Amino acid sequence: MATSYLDKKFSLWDWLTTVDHKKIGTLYFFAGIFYFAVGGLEALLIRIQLMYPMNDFLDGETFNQVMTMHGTTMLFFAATPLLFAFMNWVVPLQIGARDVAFPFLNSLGFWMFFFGALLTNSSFFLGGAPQAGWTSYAPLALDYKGTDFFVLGLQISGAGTIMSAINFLTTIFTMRAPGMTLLRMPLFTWSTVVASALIMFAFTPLTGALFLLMFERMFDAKFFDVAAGGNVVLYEHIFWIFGHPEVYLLVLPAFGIISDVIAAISRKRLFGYHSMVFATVLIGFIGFMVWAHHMFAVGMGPTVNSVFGIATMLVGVPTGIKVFNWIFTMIGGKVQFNTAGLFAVSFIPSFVIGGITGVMLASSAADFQFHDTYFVIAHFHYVIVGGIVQAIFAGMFYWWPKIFGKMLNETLGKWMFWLFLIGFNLTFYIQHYLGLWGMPRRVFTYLPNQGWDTANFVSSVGAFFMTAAVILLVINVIVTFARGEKAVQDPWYGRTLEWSIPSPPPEYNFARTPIVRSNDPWWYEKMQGKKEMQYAEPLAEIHMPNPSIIPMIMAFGTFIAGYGFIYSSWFGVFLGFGITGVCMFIRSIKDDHGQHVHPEGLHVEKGVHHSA
Amino acid sequence: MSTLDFKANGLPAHPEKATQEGRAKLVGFWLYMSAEAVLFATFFGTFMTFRNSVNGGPTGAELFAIPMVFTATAILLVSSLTSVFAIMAMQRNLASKMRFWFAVTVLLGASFLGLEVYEFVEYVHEGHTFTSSPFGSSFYTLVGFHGAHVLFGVLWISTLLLRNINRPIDTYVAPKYYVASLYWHFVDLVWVFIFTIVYLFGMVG
Amino acid sequence: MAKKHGYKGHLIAFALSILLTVLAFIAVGLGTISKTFVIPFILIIGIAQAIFQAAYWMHLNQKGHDFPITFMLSGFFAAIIVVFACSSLVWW
Amino acid sequence: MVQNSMKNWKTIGRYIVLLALAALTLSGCAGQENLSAMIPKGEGAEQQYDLIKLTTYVMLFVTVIVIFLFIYALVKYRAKPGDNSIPKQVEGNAKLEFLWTAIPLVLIIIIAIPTVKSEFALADVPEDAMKIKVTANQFWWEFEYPEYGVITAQDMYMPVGEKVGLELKSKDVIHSFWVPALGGKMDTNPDNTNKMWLQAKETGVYQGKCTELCGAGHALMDFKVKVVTKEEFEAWIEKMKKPENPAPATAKAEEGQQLFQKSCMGCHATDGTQRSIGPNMKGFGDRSTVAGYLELNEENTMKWLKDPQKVKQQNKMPNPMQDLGLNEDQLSALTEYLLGLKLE
Repeated sequence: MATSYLDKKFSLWDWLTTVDHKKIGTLYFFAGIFYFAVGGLEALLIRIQLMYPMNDFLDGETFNQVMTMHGTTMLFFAATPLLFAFMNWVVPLQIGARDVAFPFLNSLGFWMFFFGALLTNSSFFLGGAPQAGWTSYAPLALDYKGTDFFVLGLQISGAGTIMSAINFLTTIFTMRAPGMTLLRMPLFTWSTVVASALIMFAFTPLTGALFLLMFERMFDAKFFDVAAGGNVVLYEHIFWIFGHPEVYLLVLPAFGIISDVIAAISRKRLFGYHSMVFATVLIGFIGFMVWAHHMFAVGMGPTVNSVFGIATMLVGVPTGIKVFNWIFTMIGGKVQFNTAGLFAVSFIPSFVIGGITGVMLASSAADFQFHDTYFVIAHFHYVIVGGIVQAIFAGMFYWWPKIFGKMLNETLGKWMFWLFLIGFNLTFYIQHYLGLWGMPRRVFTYLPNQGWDTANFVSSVGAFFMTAAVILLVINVIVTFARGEKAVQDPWYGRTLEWSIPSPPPEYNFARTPIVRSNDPWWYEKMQGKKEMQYAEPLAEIHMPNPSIIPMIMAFGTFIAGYGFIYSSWFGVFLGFGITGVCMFIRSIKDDHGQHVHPEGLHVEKGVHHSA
Repeated sequence: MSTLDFKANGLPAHPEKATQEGRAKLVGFWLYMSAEAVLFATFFGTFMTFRNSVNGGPTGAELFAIPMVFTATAILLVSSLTSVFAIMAMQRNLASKMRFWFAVTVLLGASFLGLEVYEFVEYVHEGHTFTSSPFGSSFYTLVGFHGAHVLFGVLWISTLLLRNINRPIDTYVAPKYYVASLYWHFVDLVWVFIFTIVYLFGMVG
Repeated sequence: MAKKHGYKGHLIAFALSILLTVLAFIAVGLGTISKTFVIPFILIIGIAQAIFQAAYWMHLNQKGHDFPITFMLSGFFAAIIVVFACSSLVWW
Repeated sequence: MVQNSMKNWKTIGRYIVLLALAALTLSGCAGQENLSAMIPKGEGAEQQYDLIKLTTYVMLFVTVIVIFLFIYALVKYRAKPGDNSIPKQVEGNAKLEFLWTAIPLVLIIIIAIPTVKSEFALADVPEDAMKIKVTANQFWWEFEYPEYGVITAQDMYMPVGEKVGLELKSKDVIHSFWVPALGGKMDTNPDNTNKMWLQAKETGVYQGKCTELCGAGHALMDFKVKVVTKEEFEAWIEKMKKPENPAPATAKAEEGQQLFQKSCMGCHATDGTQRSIGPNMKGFGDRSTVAGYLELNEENTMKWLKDPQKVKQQNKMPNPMQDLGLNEDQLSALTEYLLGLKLE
């Protein structure tokens, strides 16, 4: 009987040094949920301030800080890590791998994200958070000290994100189980491929843009100094070359989760698998050529606007393919409405609303009215909250039993679902109208008698519903850990490989590497009347990576260096990079051959030279 | 298939790809390079935007001189060739030959850096500094960023050589050498674009 | 195939690299050729040299490099977009 | 799909009724006149509103199909309790998949053509149109009429029915100029001049907003567009051109004038033909607001003068009491003088 990866006694050291993809996924998850709560609190503050006209709950500067950090936190420190949590948890299991390709790098990626997020958020206590919006347009951003925290925090966490993306891609390319061809991979794995590619090619321009901002603020560069011949529109372009794919790299994994969950709850094969894969790749591809639709009002001229407008509309085509494929997966199936199912199903209309307003925004001439108003806020919150967040909740209820071996409470889950659904529609639907009624975005307050009072009040009430829903989720998690129902191996009668192994899985996931004979391999074996997968190898000892504290210390070094830059202390910079450099040096001169584990989990040999 | 598909003293023909870890390392490194290419592109783009925004300072045509740029280019090209020789030696399990060629590569890299430092000092004297104009800022960002890559490559290969000075080539270290040489080629490749876009374009005006 | 990986092959590749470089430098150094011709000329030479080096020195011409090639091309595509955006759209 | 049960049709019927009700309620919610993009009062806004309506209808069509199928799937194919049978596994349907690739393409063409047409029409600023140079500052607006040599702030005057060409630029950070009821918005960048046109169909006072985050005062960076008849406009120009202002009516205002000349002149011109660092004060007494959003009266003017940072955080004006050393009585005199700065 195999022991689970969670069976080891809890110790902090174990979690700090872990290179197990499941544990790193869990670290990502709880860090992500923490920042989700922080970002949610910031959202609540925003909505409280905007509940009444000329409210003085927050002043302009504080509001701008809270608003900036809400966007930054939600996108970089909540949504991204939460999706990374799922990728870490699920992707190796779905492709029949025992770990990711670079476990050390995986850990490093997490700790870089962790310290980057900490650095940016520490600005609240160190003289003010960034306040130029999550876009931090130059030249406005150059006026604020908080921008330094924004730049360095994102630089550090961004480096971690790029590492993780490379790691996932390499894992998927080199570690698939025999028979798991590219066109047999589950949709979530596919979306991980495309999202990782987007990270690689989109986060790098962000790194570049942040460097420009950093040099301008710290070393007096002249990129954005108009008097010296600089150009501020350059930053907008580079930022949105990153910024638009950023949205897709968040929404594609969400699509992946929904595809897997809908197929499972409908007990039916995903309708049009090939066109789904095609659509995923196509969305990623087109996503790179539409960035300027965020800049229709910048004054690029009618030709550029038209080209980018039409290119943007084209995104609607592959997205439409996906929506219809999901619906036709349900049609003819037996749809189970558990909590995961409810979230997955309600994802469809919410996302459709976000999608159609997206096409409306793509109409560049009309966008002169929509741009930078609450209409845009409503649009992207339908995509992000209605789409990504609901997908995250769906994925959470769906995969929780696999990862933690316990079922999340369904009653609490359903309460949460309804509260969230009502709250989110209440908050954001009305904002479409607010935008058309002339309310610009990022305003810390508004005058009475402009016809916006009721709508804003309604919107704020909705925010409280969502808050209640998230509190219920936290309660659910606590209750489940305390006395949750134990999960069986395959609670949803699943289709993909992760359901063919115990819940929670053993440290090495697969005692023997399975052979994949079809799409939905586990379903296929079940339909053949098999109780387990076919195996590609006999039971033998398994090679696993060694845990290491170095990644954490290495990331901590960059954290110190970050403060060094912010406070213009060369000592801090050298100290920080010194720590990182020493870690890199130790890592490169010390041979790490990993360890061998026996599938029974009885016997561990350290430092065995495994090959050659 | 190729003349190198033989086992040299028990080493596989492609020791860098003999293990799963080695293969993963190679794929991962290629991905890293493709991402890095986009980062360089950002700085190239920035430079292209500002290549004529000299803010009253010296222009590229006034600053750049063919002999210096050509020397730098030749050094990097030769160093790329020597690193190819090193990898060929590695694949034939000729450890000392490999070390020799890598050492030559490191020396060439270091002399390139020396030349670059000299060049920057010249420019600063002529009033072309990081803060003098958008042209200056973007020039030093791009070329300096490349220079930092060369420096990192020199340190990386040196560390590899020193760490494994007494160690025969095996499937554990082979991917490390191979990846380091790929990195070196990449740095050389970026330079091809730098001398074209920064220097030659700059001289044309 | 054999030739491509031998010392001789690499020397030829190197000679070609140097030749392309020298050509570009001469085109600029002469100073007599018009700007509209020189700029695309040296750009093409640069790209040719880059492809050449990637193929021979970085072994992209060998088998089993589908993923690297796919991603290098995607990266190149993204890079072109970034450069295009910065160098032309910015001043529109 | 064709064999819909009666029950499903009922559900869908109910949904359509609901939708109609929603549409009815919403048509009553078009927002406030002279501010809402849904009550267009200008040529540009009208074109844009037409586009908004067109895209909404097309998208509503898509939504209705999706929701129809969605509800059908939910109602018909929900698992009955205890039913553990395995449904038929379908791979896909090439025809259907082609259909929902092709139809959106057609819909996109339907939207794209008028979009491009309107896009070019909106960008086409006639050469001979009257020009207004709009300069955005943290957090106020300057309007210059180059043909007349007149400069004013916060209230933009323009004649009704005429196409007016705007040249937009910023002095500091990026702002965005937006008068929802008259036309779309356009950013004001520090490094290039953007062009757009406005053409009002009715006279009136329209609300303008800054729509690009520009600092803590961004929310309050409002302005007014006063659309008047051609005659009124020309009369206004004539008044603005007069170099002299009305003589102070009281001794207090007289004191205010002296204070103004001593402490404020460095930044604020009172001559409508001169540019100044801060807003031009010519005709201040006739404006609708102080600080761009507070109703113009003595109390609010005092409030501003006492602590500008409190009224509009991060604005660039020095504090008259702390930085310029004026006391409350002096501020009161200044207020009286400023409110007397009317056009005559």
